[in-house]
Amino acid sequence: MVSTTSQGRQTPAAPPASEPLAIELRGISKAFGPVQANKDINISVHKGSIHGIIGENGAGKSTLMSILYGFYKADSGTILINGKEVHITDSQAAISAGIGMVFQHFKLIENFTVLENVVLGAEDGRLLRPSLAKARKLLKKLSDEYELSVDPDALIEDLSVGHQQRVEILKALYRQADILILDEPTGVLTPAEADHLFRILQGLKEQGKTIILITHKLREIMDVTDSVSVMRRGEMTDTVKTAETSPEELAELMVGRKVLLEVNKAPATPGAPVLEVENLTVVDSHGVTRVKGIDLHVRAGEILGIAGVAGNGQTELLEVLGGYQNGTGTIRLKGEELDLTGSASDGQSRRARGIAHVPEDRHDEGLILEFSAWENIIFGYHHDPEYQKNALIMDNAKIKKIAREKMERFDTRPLNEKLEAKSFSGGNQQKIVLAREIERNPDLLLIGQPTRGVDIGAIEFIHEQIVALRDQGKAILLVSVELDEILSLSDRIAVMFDGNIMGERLPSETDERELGMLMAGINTGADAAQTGGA
Amino acid sequence: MDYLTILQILDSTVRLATPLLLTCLAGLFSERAGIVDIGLEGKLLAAAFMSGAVAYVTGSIWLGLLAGVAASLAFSMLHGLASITFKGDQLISGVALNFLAAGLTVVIGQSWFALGGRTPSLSGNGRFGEWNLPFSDAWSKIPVFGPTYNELISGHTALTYIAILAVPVSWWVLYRTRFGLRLRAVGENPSAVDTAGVSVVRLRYLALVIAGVLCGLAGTYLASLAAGFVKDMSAGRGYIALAALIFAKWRPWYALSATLLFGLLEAIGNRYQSIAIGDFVIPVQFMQALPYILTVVILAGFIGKAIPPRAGGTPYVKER
Amino acid sequence: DPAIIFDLGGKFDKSFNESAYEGAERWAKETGGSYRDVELTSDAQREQALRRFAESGYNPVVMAGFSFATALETVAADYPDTKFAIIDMVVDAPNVRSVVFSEHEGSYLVGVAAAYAAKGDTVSFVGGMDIPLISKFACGYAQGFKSVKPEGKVIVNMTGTTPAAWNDPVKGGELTRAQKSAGSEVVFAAAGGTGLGVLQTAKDEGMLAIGVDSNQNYLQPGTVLTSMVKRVDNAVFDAFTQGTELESGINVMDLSNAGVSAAMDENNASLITEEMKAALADAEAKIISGEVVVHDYMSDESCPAY
Amino acid sequence: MQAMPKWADAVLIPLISILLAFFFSGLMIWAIGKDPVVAIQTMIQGAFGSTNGIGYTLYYTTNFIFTGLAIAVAYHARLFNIGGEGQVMLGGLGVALVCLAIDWPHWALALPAAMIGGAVFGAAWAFIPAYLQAKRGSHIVITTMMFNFIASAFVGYILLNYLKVPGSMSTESAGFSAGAHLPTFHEMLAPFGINFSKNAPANISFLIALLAAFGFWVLIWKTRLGYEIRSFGASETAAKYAGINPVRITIIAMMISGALCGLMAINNVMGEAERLIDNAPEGAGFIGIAVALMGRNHPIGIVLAALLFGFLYQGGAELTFWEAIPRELIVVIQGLVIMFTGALDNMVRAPLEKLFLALRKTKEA
Ligand SMILES: Nc1ncnc2c1ncn2[C@@H]1O[C@H](COP(=O)(O)OP(=O)(O)OP(=O)(O)O)[C@@H](O)[C@H]1O
Ligand SMILES: Nc1ncnc2c1ncn2[C@@H]1O[C@H](COP(=O)(O)OP(=O)(O)OP(=O)(O)O)[C@@H](O)[C@H]1O
Ligand SMILES: [Mg+2]
Ligand SMILES: [Mg+2]
Repeated sequence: MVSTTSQGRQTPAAPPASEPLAIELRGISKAFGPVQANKDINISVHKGSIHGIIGENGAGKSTLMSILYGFYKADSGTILINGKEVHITDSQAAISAGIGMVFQHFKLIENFTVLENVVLGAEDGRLLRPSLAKARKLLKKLSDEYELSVDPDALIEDLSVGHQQRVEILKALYRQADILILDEPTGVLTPAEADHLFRILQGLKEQGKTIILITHKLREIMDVTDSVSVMRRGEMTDTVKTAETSPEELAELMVGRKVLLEVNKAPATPGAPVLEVENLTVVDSHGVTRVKGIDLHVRAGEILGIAGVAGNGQTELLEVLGGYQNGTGTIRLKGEELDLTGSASDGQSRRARGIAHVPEDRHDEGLILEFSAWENIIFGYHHDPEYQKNALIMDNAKIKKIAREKMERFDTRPLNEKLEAKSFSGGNQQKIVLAREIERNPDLLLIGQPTRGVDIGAIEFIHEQIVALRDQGKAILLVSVELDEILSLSDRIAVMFDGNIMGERLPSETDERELGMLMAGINTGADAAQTGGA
Repeated sequence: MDYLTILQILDSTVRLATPLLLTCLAGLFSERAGIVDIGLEGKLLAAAFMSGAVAYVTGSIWLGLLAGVAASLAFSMLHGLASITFKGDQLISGVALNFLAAGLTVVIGQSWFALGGRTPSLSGNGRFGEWNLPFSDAWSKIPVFGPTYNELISGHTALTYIAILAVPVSWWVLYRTRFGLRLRAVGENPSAVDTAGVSVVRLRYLALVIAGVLCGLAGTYLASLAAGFVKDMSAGRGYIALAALIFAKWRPWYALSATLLFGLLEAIGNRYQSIAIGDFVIPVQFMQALPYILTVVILAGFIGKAIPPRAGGTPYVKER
Repeated sequence: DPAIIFDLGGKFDKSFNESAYEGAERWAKETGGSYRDVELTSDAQREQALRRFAESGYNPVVMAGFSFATALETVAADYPDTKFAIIDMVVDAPNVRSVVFSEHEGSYLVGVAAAYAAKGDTVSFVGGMDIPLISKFACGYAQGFKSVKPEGKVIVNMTGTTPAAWNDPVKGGELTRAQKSAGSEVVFAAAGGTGLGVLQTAKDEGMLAIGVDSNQNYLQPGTVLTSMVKRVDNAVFDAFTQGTELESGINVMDLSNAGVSAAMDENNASLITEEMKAALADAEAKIISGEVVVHDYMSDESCPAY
Repeated sequence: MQAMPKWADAVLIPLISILLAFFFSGLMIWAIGKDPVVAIQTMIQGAFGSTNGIGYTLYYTTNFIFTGLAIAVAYHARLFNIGGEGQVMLGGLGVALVCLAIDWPHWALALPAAMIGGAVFGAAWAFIPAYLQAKRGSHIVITTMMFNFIASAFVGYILLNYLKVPGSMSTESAGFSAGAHLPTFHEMLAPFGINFSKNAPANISFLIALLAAFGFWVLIWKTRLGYEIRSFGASETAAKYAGINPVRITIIAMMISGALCGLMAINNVMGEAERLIDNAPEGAGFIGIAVALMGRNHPIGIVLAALLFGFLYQGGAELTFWEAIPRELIVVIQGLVIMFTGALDNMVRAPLEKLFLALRKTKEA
């Protein structure tokens, strides 16, 4: 373990002496109303290098890069590209300066074709058809060159996220970007797709392009970057050469204290099955079959981890179990069958039967951001007689008291139940959701992406809580796209791909490589024949 | 029903559909750019008033047209100020525009002409003349084609032909030009347009300019047809155009059919005020409410789902 | 001073209210007196306006329109010293003068004129909002027309069933065109602002039109055959002139006292033939003498003529 | 962390917006050659200067409280109900039918029955757009707008063919019987020795409106249903997760909204006209939108905003009485108030926010 060092700041990723600076940001500051998103940030990136940026959620990474791309305007500071000061007033200026950016949330028009998305804003003349024809040719060339094949006439909404990302990269290349910024590009990719992406980035780098990569994954930083900057609470804490640092050091720079990257847990002592799922099929509102007749079970005192790339049916699985998506098949809780359609199939009745659910998306599902913390603490349980004053009126005073107690037990900061949920940081928001669900002492806990968007410090705490619940003999179904998390928390791992369970593994008997293959739909294991075609 | 009656009903349909079509296309441009526009009614009224007033004073409907377009544009820009620049609620802004138009036209009209908000009657060059297309007389003897050409195709005012021409032009602009691509994009996902280096604000204002011009034409058409302005003379046509727009699923050619359909319904309703089916007489009120009922039925998805532009109704806010 | 209250249509409606306004203006000009007026925006203001004027000492208070009846019934009793006049409606109170018009008689006359002006045997009517009063016009018109051409046809259309029907000249124009294509040669418009579109279209389409309420002959000289004038102005003028001594009771304005008439002036002189003139005079005399009784639609909500 | 203290958002911004609207109204009045100061004085004097004026102001206020609350309930569920106009019309029909059906012995019996009649009809009229929105995804703004037109045709038809007194000129129903007469402020206050104007239409419905405002507060912030409405309004996906049925909430919220609109009819139809008149709502459904917005969807704000619009209506009527200002000017002023308070409020908010931020910075420093 390397101790905290400031050497990086004095010798920022010493460049191969001849390479000039592609990007230099000096004293960038940006406030959104009362929130200071960037504070006096300096950063330099060498031409032809891959530069990583890491930091907790809300550290200001996306904001900084959006400023570089002209999406936001900095309150103060200067930007130098290739040594010359440029005034990036809007994205057009950034594009002319040779900058391209792939945003965390893609900026694509869903019902336009790939081609239309690529030429949008970079057309050659007033008429469309010549531009499209030219783009078609160029696109073909680009995709051959960089292994970026996509059907130019496909609608974006019909493409997988991986392909959508390719379109975003093609957009940048089509505009002849020399500097490419990617904001958390791998969150939605399989390990194989991610590897593919990194090969592309490597190729671009060899052509002399400069790449900035924002990510939460320390492994990616270690694997592909040349240098890395760490941000915390709007400030740049350090810039180091990748070769001279370690994941532990980076983690510490991010949160400002030492962090345990491993979970300490005793071996499981599973009991009787709590949840049994048989032949579960889910068809979504567009008529697409999302879950294709899967079987699984979770026993008391056990964590079943479901690994998989986002969008392979895990979300729908959780939704059906949580009661707000219809499905067909059989689900039994402690031997009793649950309704999968109709009026007895909703969040309320599931909760009444002892199923708690920490949803994947806390902003859109788990919380009402405009509600205060105490109102969120009863969300979904607001029919509980404990919270009522009489048949009509809720007992708000009592709810506030209970909320405060729960928040205290979960070390939520600031400890103010009257604050709106949106004023809490990501980690603390997640703690509010967990406090609500875990404190109910459920028989089965469904938990999706427990630490998505949560920084390393809070991850530690959340993991401890999950393990503690398991040790009380509860059944836990964990869905996560983070392989590290799956591997370190689960007692058993099932991998989902394209609505099927590709296989089940014990954490002790598998590794990231094998899971990654399963996540990509490739089963080489012993159970290949039996589940692969299900 | 003989052929001539049918022709006359169709002819009436064209006249009634013209202002609807122009207004509907105005709404199309604005909503395709993501600006919901329930202020169409107000713009229509404002344009009808200004064109009527100026056409009377100058004796030229073409000058009236300019003034009508200017009035409608001014309202459009106010809508833009509220909903683009200040990111206000587009629906509220539209409601306010309708109030303003209903009040201002009468207040100003009264202080100009002292006729209770009415303008004096227009005559001569103060109105659009009917255009008789070549050979309409010579061919009128040819069976079927002759009367059709003479009655239905020929003999409308310039604005009718402009309105019909506006349909392919709108289609071409939307689907064949760079501007159209960007306009459609900004109604779907403005931040994609922004990050592609194109100004969302500029595009949306341009869309409102087009909408303003088209509404101006529609209002002028009304003033010319009725030979002057009468208070509240838009009589809900802005709302019907909005309904037609949904009906048309925000597409130019469909807009033509939708407005023609509404025009036809009205034309039939005018001619056959109460239709008897056996002993049952369909009440007039039903005939009058039919376009609205139809819209609801269509909205209910019985005839196909209408998916509005995705970013419609929401201001583009980058920084909370 | 006297005061007058206009109905929701507003005093410049080119028709009923405007005629009342002209009467008041004429009185002011001729006597040099002054008066107060107000246009309503809401039904709830009727009583308010009445009381406002009564309390402030205006006398008499004239109101233009049948909708005031209910309000007046309560108010009149509260201000026994104030005189009220209501037009188009009967309110039975000692201090109220109720002025009613025999619109059916005037309409009968213009129906006769239409019959003589039309070469064929079809004429038409465009009403505003579909209310009994407007049907009264239509029915009288049809009777007059059929008295000349018993086999003829009168097409009757109403613009709508909501107050918006008074202000839709475009629709008025379309109705006129539709009537023309059904053979109509003369159209009688009793439709407020909508009627302006009727008169205009009649001119555009080479038809003749008949105006209503005030003399509208000047609006489209040469194509407005005549106007069914309802001397609301006289009613107001009389009431104002009688002042505080206003005679109460029912005052029927009909042909006999020139309360209704078919307007003749230089604007329509060229359209009126001698034969027509004679027929009109004859019909007028017969109605006044009681030889011809024109059916009043409002008496039983039905019309024998169609 | 908020950029601005709550009071600034709730009070300061609407206040400045109203002042701006009044400023432009003044310009308008000046432009047509009248004195804006006299005009304002006339308006204030006319609206609050006598018990008669107050009575009229409160009568209009009552209407706007009902429609404002109605729009706000729907708005808490993120439903934009611009069909208030039609729902009021139907409410009027409901109230009229109840009042005409029986020769009521006493208003205390007639009122609850009429309230049920109005509410049920208003709610029923709101139900169809709500159902279509919830089940078939049709845009509620357009459907409710269409339903305004349809209501007008429908009520017109019923009125003309079934309710109109034969032989009467006006399209209106027969007058209600004396037993359905609601106590006016004059009658209510006389026992306390207060001589309130006998003729002003303000009546007991005003108290019902205040009760409704209180009920609104309880419903939205104290009950489970209110909690679910607000949850659904804030985030539909979250509501689904919590087991809140979106169809149910959409329909219930809209029906409450429609019922509140329908309730307005006890004021204008039963309390004032005592008969059903064509076009009874007179735009109150639209004013309700502005009232709800200005009142920030909170009952206290709504009551205050309703009072403002009541003042505009009554003060505006006085203007036309005494200043010979065209009555449409009031429509312009309303338009300006809606524009400034509803659509242009960011114009006021943005600089204020900057100001408060700067103030805080200097305080911190
Ligand atoms: N458009 C905006 N308006 C207001 N505040 C914003 C906006 N975008 C970001 N912020 C705030 O600025 C801060 C920095 O956000 P930013 O998105 O840059 O963080 P980040 O480091 O990219 O986080 P993440 O890892 O979650 O993507 C946060 O507190 C965020 O809430
Ligand atoms: N968008 C926002 N609006 C208002 N306040 C915010 C916003 N984003 C952040 N804050 C405030 O800033 C504080 C710091 O936020 P930040 O996300 O940096 O916390 P953190 O240290 O990362 O916490 P955690 O470790 O729990 O994620 C939050 O506690 C919150 O009060
Ligand atoms: Mg954080
Ligand atoms: Mg980010």
